[in-house]
Amino acid sequence: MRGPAFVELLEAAVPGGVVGTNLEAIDPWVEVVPAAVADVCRWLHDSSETGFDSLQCITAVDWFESDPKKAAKAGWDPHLELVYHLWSTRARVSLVLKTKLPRWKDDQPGQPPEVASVAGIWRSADWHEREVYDLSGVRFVGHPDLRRILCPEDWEGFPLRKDYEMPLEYHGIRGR
Amino acid sequence: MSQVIDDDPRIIEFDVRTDEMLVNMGPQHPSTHGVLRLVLRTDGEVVSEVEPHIGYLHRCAEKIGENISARQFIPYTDRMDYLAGMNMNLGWSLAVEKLMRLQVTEKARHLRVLIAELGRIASHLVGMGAYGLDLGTFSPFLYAFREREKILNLFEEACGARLTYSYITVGGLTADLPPGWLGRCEAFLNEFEPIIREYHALLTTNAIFVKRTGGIGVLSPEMAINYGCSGPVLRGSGVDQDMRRDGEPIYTAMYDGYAFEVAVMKDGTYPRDRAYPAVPADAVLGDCWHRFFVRMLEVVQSMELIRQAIDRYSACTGSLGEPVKIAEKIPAGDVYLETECPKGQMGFYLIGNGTPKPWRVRARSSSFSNLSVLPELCHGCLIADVPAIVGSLDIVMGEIDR
Amino acid sequence: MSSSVASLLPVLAAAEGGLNWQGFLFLLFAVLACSLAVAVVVADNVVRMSFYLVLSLGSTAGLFFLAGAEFVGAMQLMIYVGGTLVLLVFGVMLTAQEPFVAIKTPVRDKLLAGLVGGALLAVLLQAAVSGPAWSGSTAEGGNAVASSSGQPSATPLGMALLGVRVDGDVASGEQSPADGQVRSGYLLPFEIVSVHLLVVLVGAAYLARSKRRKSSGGQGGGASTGGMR
Amino acid sequence: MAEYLIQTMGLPGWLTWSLLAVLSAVLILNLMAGGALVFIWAERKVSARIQDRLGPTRTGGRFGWLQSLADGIKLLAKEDLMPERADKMLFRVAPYVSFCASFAAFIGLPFAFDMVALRLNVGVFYVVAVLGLEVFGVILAGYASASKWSLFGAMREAAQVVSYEVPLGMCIVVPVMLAGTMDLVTIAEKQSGWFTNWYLFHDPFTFVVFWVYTTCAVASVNRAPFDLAEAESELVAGFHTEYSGLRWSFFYMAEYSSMFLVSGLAAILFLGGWNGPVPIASLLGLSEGSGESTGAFVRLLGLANFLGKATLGVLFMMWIRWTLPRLRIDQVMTTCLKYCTPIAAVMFAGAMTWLWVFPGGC
Amino acid sequence: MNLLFDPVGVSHYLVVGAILFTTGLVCMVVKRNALGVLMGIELVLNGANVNFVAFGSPVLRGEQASILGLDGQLIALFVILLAAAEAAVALAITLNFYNNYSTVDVDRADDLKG
Repeated sequence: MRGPAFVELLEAAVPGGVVGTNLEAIDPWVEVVPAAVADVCRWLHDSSETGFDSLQCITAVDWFESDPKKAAKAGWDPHLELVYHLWSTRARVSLVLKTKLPRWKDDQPGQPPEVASVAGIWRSADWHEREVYDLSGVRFVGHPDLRRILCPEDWEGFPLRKDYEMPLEYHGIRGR
Repeated sequence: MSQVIDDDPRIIEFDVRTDEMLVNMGPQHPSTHGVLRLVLRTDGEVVSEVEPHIGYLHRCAEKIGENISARQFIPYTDRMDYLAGMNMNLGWSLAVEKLMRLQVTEKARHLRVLIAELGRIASHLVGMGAYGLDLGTFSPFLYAFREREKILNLFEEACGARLTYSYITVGGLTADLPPGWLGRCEAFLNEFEPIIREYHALLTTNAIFVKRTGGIGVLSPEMAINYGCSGPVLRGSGVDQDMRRDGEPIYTAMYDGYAFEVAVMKDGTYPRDRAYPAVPADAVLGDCWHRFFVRMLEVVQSMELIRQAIDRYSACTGSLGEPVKIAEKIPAGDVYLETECPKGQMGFYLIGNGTPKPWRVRARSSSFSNLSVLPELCHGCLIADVPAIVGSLDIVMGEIDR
Repeated sequence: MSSSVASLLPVLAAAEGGLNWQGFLFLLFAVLACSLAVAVVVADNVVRMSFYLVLSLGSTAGLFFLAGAEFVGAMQLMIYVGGTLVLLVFGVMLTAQEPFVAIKTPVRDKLLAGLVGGALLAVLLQAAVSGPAWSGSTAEGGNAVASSSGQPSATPLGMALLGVRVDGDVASGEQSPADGQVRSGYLLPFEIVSVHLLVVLVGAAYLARSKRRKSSGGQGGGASTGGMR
Repeated sequence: MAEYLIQTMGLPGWLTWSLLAVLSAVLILNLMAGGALVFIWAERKVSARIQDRLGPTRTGGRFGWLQSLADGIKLLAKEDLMPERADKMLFRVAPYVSFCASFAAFIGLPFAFDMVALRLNVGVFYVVAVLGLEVFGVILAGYASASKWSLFGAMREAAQVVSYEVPLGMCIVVPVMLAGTMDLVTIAEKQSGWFTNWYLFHDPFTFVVFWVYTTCAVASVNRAPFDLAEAESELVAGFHTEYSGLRWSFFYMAEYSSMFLVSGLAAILFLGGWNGPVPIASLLGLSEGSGESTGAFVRLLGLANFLGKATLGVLFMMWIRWTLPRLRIDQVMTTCLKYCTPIAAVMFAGAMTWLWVFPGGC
Repeated sequence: MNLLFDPVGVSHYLVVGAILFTTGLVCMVVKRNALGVLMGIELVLNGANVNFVAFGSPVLRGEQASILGLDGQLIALFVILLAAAEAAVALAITLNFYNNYSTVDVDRADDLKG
């Protein structure tokens, strides 16, 4: 079930959802559009052929280069990438799902981009999405309780963004 | 009187209208294993809701990882699960090696197995001892630490550190074993083997222990998988999964040729049911007792693996190989690798971009997912069960908060 | 030296043979019992009230010991102080929320109650003091406990509860046990009290049950563990 | 002794009585404080040996026997903290209530023949009744601390102690019934002679009753595995969470004194009191009444016997504490109501029947 | 007679009993908290008990005590037992009241008022 056949199956299940694949990478991955994340995940979880019953990890990667010279050579536009690592306990195979989000919603800095939550599909997504929201600033729509998890609740900014700057002062504690 | 759980005989029916109370368990509390804070909503002794608050030990490990080279990140992995630093070193090293398509020598491979399994024993000993502490018995804790000290002595001889080893590293290990080490290791194993029976007498088969853990915090296999639980927590629920056998090739290749049975209940029995205590009648698959027992069996399993590794390692003639340079460039691309750490599956995700520094480092912590199931397990339990359940998950806050 | 102490305490100095230790203990316990009883009335906080009440009842138990009623004293400690008040404190805890811990009484009511109480007290004291000489031979009062410690005091009580009066012949001297109409045992009251206690336990457990919940029946319940005593 | 003082020294009666009262009080107080120090030291050493450790080794010589004194001095010097929202008066008073209850119970406990502060007709009843008052201090402490953990501990203690008094009382009634008196001195005297005269070996029922008594006694003084009121892994420190320094040490002393008290009670009720397993004194032809010095010797022997037995009981409790995990509150109540109480009741009936079938003993 | 200068006798006990009784009565009247009323009842019963014990005490009354014999102590015992029972029932009623009204203020228990 690995390889192109699986991608075809996925494309058939969620038409227009898959926008790119890389099957030659060390960890082959499938890229889906943000709007289809929930549908794809639901299918991956429920479908008996795949049965990815466990979500191991959600990672947000901030593709952003603050140095304009390097940014010109980077070969990508600034964006935010969500990486889902799925695992099937029955078939004992893993799957990497990626989706690209804008860095800020409507290009307004400070406004986290939005994507559908998968906490209803895998309960493990609950805390992982909270962590991604906390550290990288992605708003998961439909999450039951989207709060900061590691940082204090009144913390400002998203520390794992590449352009994040430590606050000068937090409740009287020097930051920098 | 928030909810009535009819079928649970432990819940005393309330005759008096009482008021709910919010109680803070932690971050300074004797049995929350560090700085975990649990907000309990209780009605008398009955807990209706538990909300974990984490982050008190957040040290920005992932952000730091983006600013140092891959090999420099090794000491930071030590400080995640500080009770099993060796296994964390191994997980990160393998992930970087996977990205660099590096293969360590045969001798380094067996030494890694040897060290990692010793680390597993050391971690499970803490888990076991601290669990006794959670249930109010102090002595097993010291018995466990007495044996752990011996392992730490061995580690100290091998790498000079007792807690944060940075021994296993990208491309191999920082040093070979000192002369005579293998003999001492074997001597330790021989000493340790009969002591396990003491642990079983003090805890596993102790009537009060069974009463306190049997049937408490039952985690169904479906729920365990859904919550992303792993390690003994997952296997305690009867899910047959062990990354050492089911993981990615680069990790399973390490255990190639080793004989071991995954410690999980199959058809109502554990692989070692004959030699070790039978499952008591009070215990239900997926409860605290099973999680604890799986850990105890894994200790035995690890001892066997260590014995095999000692044989293989001493049979190796080649060199240990050299670790990569501190500022070795890592290729572009992204890899994710999960290894079977004592607490569960520890995943490292790393993105390289051709410079020595990774573009992104992500640590998928097993305790993080294991802890997230806590509110589910503590539904309607008694206050005294909360430490029992938290202890059976065997969490380490350093790994959860990173 | 003795005279200086004695002059400070005229009550005790008056007793024959210098300071009477029993008198001293009586005074101590009596003052404690009364002042703490007053404290119960004065206190606003329910828990404090119950604390004062415990001490007051404990001091009364001390008075019982002094009067030679050791069994009653121990019983007072056990049941009253140990049992009833723990029950009471349970009640306080179960019902004590911030606004209810202290429910204030209007000063007017307090004054009125004080007046009425004072009048009653005056009448009672008058009756207590001006009554006939209650005591038979005051000379023996001095070393009371010492004299009574020879024979067990609990045995006659126990026998009486079983319907046998061992003190009958002591009381009526030459009266033969045959015309025991004067003194009968306490078997019937004892049984009545036993059954009463049982009924009360069941009743209390029943009353305290919450009736709003659909009951699955069978289980006894939490409050009855407190009432089980 | 009082007569002796009055007649030979010519002291006035009131002075004699006060002197004697103060003397007994001081003796008991010292026994409590000193006993607590010794037992705390013993607890540290015993637990250390059980756990493959050494325990205190430096303070006061090789065996660290001054350790608890050093701890006491540290506690004296500690800052005395009181939560802001605490009920200040009750918070201050609570430790003394516990301590006084423990102290008052000692008044009725005989240590050897005639070595009792106040010989009461209802000694056993009195001791148990007063010991039960200790719980009141704990409840007050839990309430007054204004801490939820303390309140939990107090409520647990109240429920537990009040419940365990029932089987405890039933167990105590059995030797009382055998002796036909509630006077502790008489009960102990009736068990003189060889150890087979002890009520423990009187009949099979009393043997069982002794173990039920042991269970209930451990529970009623809040020792592991029944130490739910202070369950450190659940309730931080239970009812004394907010206490520090001297006040805390009063709770501690009360705990160790009541341990000694219930052990002493067990020794008197079941283990022959001050009568040793072998009647050395009577084999030698000595008795309490024979002469000034031999009488004193016999009494001292009895004292040693009694203290030895009570200390063994305390050590037994320590052994249990460092071996077993803690029970849960519902299991504690189950143990009491479903096991101890019925067993005690049946054994009581059994002992009664035995007495009826074998009136003269077997 | 002079209470202060007599050795302790029945009258002394009667005085204590009177004071306890009166305070208990005042407590019952004054307290609006149902538990306070309960405590007042306990005090009243206790004051009565003091009298019973005093009249039946061989220590205080010498040979006169045999007129009452053990009756004083026995009645005191029954009073203690019944007080315990009474406390249990009263507490149950209070708890029941609290369950329904969320207060223990006796002035609020006026549902039967016409």
